[in-house]
Amino acid sequence: MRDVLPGLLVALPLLGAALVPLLAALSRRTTRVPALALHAAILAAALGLFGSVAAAGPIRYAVGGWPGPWGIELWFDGLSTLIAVLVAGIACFAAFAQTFGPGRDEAAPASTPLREGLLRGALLLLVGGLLGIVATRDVFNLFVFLEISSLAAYTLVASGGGRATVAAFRYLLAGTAAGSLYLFGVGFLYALTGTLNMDDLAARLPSVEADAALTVAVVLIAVGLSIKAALFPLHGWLPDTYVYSPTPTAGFIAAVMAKVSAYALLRLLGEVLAGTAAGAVVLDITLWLGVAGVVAGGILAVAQRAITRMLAWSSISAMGMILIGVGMGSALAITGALFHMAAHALAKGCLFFGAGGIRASRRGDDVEGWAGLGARAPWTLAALTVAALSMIGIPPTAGFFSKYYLLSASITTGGPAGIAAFAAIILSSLLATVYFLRVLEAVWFRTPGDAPDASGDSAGRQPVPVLPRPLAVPVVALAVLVLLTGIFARPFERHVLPDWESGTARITAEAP
Amino acid sequence: MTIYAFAAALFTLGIAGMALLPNLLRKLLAMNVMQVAVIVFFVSLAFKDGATVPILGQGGAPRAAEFMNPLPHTLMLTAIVVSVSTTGLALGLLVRIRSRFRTLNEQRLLDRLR
Amino acid sequence: MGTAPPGRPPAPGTPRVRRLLGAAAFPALFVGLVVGMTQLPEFGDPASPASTHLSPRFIEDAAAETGAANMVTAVLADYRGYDTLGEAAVIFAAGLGCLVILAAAGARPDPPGAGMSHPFGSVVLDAATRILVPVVLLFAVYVLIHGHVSPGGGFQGGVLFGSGLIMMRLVWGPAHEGRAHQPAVPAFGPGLRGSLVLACAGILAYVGIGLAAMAFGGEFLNYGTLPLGGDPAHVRELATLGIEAAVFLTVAGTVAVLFDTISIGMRESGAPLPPGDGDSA
Amino acid sequence: MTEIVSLRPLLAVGAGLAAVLPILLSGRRPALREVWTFAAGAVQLGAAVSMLPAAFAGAAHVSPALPLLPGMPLQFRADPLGLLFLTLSSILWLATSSYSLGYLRSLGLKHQTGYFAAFAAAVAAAAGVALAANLLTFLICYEVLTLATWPLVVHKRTAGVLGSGRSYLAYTMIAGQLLLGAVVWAGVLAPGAPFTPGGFLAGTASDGALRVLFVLLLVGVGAKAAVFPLHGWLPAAMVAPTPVSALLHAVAVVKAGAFGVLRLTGWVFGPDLMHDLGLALPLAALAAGTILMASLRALGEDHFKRRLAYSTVSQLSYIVLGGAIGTPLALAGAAFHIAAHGFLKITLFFCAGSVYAATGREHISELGGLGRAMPFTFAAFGVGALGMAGVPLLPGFISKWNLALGALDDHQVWVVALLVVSGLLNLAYFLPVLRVAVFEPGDGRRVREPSAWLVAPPVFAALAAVVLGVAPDAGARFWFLAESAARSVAAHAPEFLTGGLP
Amino acid sequence: MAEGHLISIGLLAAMVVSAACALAVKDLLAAAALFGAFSFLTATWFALVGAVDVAFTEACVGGALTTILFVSTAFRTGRRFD
Repeated sequence: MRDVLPGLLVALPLLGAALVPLLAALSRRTTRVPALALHAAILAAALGLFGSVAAAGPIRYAVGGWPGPWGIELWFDGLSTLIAVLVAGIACFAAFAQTFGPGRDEAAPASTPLREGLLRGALLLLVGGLLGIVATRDVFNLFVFLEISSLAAYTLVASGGGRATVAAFRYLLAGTAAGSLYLFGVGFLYALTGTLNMDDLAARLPSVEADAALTVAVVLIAVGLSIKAALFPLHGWLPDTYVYSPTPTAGFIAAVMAKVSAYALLRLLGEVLAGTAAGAVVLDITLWLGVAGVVAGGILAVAQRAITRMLAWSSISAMGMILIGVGMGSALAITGALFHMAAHALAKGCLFFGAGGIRASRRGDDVEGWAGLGARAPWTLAALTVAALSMIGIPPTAGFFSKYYLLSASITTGGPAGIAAFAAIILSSLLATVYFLRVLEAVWFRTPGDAPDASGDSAGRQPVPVLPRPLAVPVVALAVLVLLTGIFARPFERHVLPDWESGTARITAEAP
Repeated sequence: MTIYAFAAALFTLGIAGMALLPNLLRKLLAMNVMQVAVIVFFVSLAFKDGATVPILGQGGAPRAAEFMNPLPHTLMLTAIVVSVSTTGLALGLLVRIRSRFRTLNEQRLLDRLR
Repeated sequence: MGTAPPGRPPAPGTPRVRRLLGAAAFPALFVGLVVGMTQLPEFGDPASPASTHLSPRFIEDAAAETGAANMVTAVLADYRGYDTLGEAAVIFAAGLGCLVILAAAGARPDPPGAGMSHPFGSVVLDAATRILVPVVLLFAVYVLIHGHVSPGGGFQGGVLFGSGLIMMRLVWGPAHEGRAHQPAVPAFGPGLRGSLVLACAGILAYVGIGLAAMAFGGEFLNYGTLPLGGDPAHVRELATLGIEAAVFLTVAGTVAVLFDTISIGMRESGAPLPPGDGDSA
Repeated sequence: MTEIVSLRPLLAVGAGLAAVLPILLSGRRPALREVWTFAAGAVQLGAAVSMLPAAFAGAAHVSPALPLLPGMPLQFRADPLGLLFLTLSSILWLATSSYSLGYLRSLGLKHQTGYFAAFAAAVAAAAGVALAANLLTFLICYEVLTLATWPLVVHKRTAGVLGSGRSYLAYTMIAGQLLLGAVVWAGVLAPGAPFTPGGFLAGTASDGALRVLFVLLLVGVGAKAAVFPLHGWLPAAMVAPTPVSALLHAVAVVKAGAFGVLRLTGWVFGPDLMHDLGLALPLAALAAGTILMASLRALGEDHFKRRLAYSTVSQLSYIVLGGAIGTPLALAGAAFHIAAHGFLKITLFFCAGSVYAATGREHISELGGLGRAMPFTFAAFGVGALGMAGVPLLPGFISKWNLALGALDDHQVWVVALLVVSGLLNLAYFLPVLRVAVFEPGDGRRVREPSAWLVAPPVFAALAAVVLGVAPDAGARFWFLAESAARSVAAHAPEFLTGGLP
Repeated sequence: MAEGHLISIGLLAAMVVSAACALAVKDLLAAAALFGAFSFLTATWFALVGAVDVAFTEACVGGALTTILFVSTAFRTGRRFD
């Protein structure tokens, strides 16, 4: 299986992205079964790879049979397979929500089987793009898949109609600028080394003596990827995009989209470019920007009244947290960053599915509208509560453990940067306490006042469920995962860390 | 070097236009200019003095010095496709935005969204 | 949707702030880029890393290894065939996106006479087009097939083919089979649905060739393992033609989709909003 | 100390936790719901009692370690101090549960299912705090405790009550985050160190860094212990139903905080390191200040429960004081005060709750005539009040006596004076309650003792307090546990500190 | 190759000027036309430096397809920039 799974993992989503729209165009019947089957198959491939890498070590895979640096290589270690599992897993939930969920009544009443097929195709394309980024070992190939995922994401965002189209357009401008900056940086690297393969780059860069050119390259690449990763202050596209997207899309992109870019940043800055002087400086800057992002995101989240917007700002804070980990660069910090990616992806996916669904069931998007929901839908709201507690970092949820790792790393890092990171992480928890407990208080301890309530306004109508079942299933499942990830933190860390430790060892060995 | 600087100039022109122009369609034109700048940069990296187009003619075994570097050309074919794809999708979005909000002026659009 | 998501619209940067930002940032960007560029190898330097590290193999061994005289085609379709699959996916994504945003969103085709339906119609143009279009389409196929030995290939051929289709639409306009909730179906060439099918088929063919290579024991897209007979370079040449054709289909289909959706998929902008716009005023 | 790996610590912690879901699910059948509560309480008490013999023999039950973080497992250990706290909380949980039944029913309060579920979770968390074998486990239980008590505090759910709940959370969550930071820091300094009698941080970092760490840890646990100036939430939290206040004060939150301070001084830093860093005296002074300040505030407070709240602030600082002094007898006195204060304070709160349930009166000035109408309740109240003041033959005396002796070992004579003054202040603010109730005339309305559910628990708690005062080493042997805990810390303390231990 | 470079630089300068003009004009059709010119200049430069495939593609895409799409959009959204 080891020699088949890598190919399947990147091929299946693209296959599906064409197959599902084709079926929709030809048969005019619903395409839900093939789409879900494909997502399940992709997840199975990702899990298989994860297990295989855990059991027998990393996998290098030469696409087309051409070994690197001439051909394009894929590289699967604990890090990439973990992110792949995360992407594929949350994609399954998103597909579930998209298939059965409120995508239809939310976006366009005139939804046809063809349109649904197209949207399913776009989701598969998005998954394919993200998995491509995760898998690739080639900096140009990374750009191509970055653009695939971006275009698919613009499509999915814009399918919300109205304001969502504007948000998608702004996202498109930011994303394209990001892509071009990145590509320009890759051009510099290519001019300096003549190669595009990450391993080859890492080997050849230390002997490059053009410091200014290398700095420009590193900065261009870092800025480009930081825009996609919504690193403060390059986060401008994020809030509207998350808020106006249709719920299944919002849940998916809020969970994994920016994180995959952060992963790419980690790969490039932490592994490939870390041997350069500019790389080290940029990593430092990343750390400080991460600190700023954590604080600014948290404060702005407190200032929001709309829940989805609050969640979006909280994402900016969380991305800052991840980049703090990337910036610190120690094995412990990377573990924390990764763990935070996983914890935040699960929790934020859960929250966006939930908040979007509740918004769509006409209860509004502000805290007032959520008053007393706990009594009406205890299970779903309990799940959302678990996710919120994970965002705050209450044990034993996953968010607690990621914060623990990051705090440990910031203490071992020491110095002003370490102290700033430490303080920022603590502060972000406190801010998260403020903005999430406000919601939880309304949910559990307050009774609905004049909040718009669809089920109460006319006696004859069927009561509208707080959260439609197709969204409740992902919400509850993700909350369970948040808890399990927390409790089984240690095996997870043992699993992912070893090959990263060798990676960082190489970095420190090569550092001047 | 001078050649590269033109790529830098085009890139700056494009990205500045994206940020500063008030009309979304013009932003899109600027975006295209920016993308072309990157392509110009890459293609200039492929150029070798005294070499010819990277297509094998008649004759003996090819030597590396005789032909332009084909790799950047290949990459830029892909980049051009990316560029046109993005533009196409963006134009689709613009048509939609225009029909919904009656303007493509950024400031007016934001006013209408408020 | 009954309840618009509350919350503020995107925070606008005031023009003045932006101008100031621009005044400082963009010259800095330009200067930074140029300073970095001074350290790059000279333009045209045959000893630069880019010219000496990887490219010699692509130049010297491509013909023997892949059977393509055009090295760009060799790299594009074979050494970096995975990139090209991504490239096809990108343009496919654009087509998918425009369909989602414009055509399949419940919008109805323009009523006859509105928009760009018959903007250029005239007898001379009609006659010229009748001659020109077949030539363009044939040339597109030539570009596809000849990509091995001359400039061109699936992508360029696809764009030309798509341009031919666009030319027909420009001159003769689309015909409307105005079923409700049905995208416009032009009278000539594949309709919107047909174009979509073309594009999907292209991607499917590409991935299919890659997966077939896996079925015969190779890596994804390793054409050398395909049982097409002959020496490996020849097999690779044939498979390369296959994937060029796949790209051709994708691009031709998508170009038609893009044009159709952007130019005729929507009502004139002055018309009432299409139903189902997912937002309240 | 020999360690016995067993599941009993897990059983003690898990009993309450396991009861949460069944309680929530049997919301429509109150009888079944209460069966769950009592079953969990019995299981917890049984587990606690079953671990006592080992502790008497100088051994400790230890749960298997669940690896959570590098070198930091989730682990529970029933050492003497933890067992003391656990046994106390098990007994008082059962008492409070039966009292809650009567209280909630006589007042007809809503949301009873959520109440009992949160109650079970809070007690489980308190048990976890008691048995935590290392800082990480302690922190986890501590945070769960915070959240589990939130629904209890805001049980009435009016806007004002929710505001008080926010104030409660503000204090405890901020403290919790600082504690998290401090725990992480300690984890970096001494990876994976469990609570060690005599401390484990000596020599791991510079003095300045250790002082900062101490302050962080102290703020983290001190907020729950309501150490001045972090006590602001405690009077505000009096909006909770009375059994909740009783639980908060006698067992769960405040007591867990005081327990945490003791763990911090004895098992994380250790008395000798505290002395070396010059931290002992400032902490003792802080505790002394808290004792006096809270006593004075209690004097001026007419609201019955709030006066009890200030009394708690004052009394728990005895525990902090003992931890700060750090001599064996002082530590033993402080540890014993956990139990002593638990029985006494729960008696007082039960009495206040019974008065409220029977008459709806909340202020001391309204208590006229009730002494005769509710003789059992006020008899129990008298026992509690005198015990708090440190009258001999009641448990408060034992803890204060040993505190004083311990302070003298360290030549801190002022502590004795402080204890005397605060004892007098105790009398000054408790005896007026009795005076009003017994000697002032009532308003003429007829008042009777409430139901037996509300009378039996305070009487039981008062009797238990008397037993504890007369024979501190009987039954669960609280004195023995306190003393052996102190002895284990002292065994690692320098020579000059170990004198005076019998 | 000096004169080759000179031609190259001249073309590049023309590209920059045409791009700037395309971004500066207020009429959409004019902008699209100028953009088309920019694309053809670019394609010519590509051909000059030996990138025939890129030149071909740029001519197809930038000069034809993108310009057509821009013009189509102009018909739907109005000629004048607002």
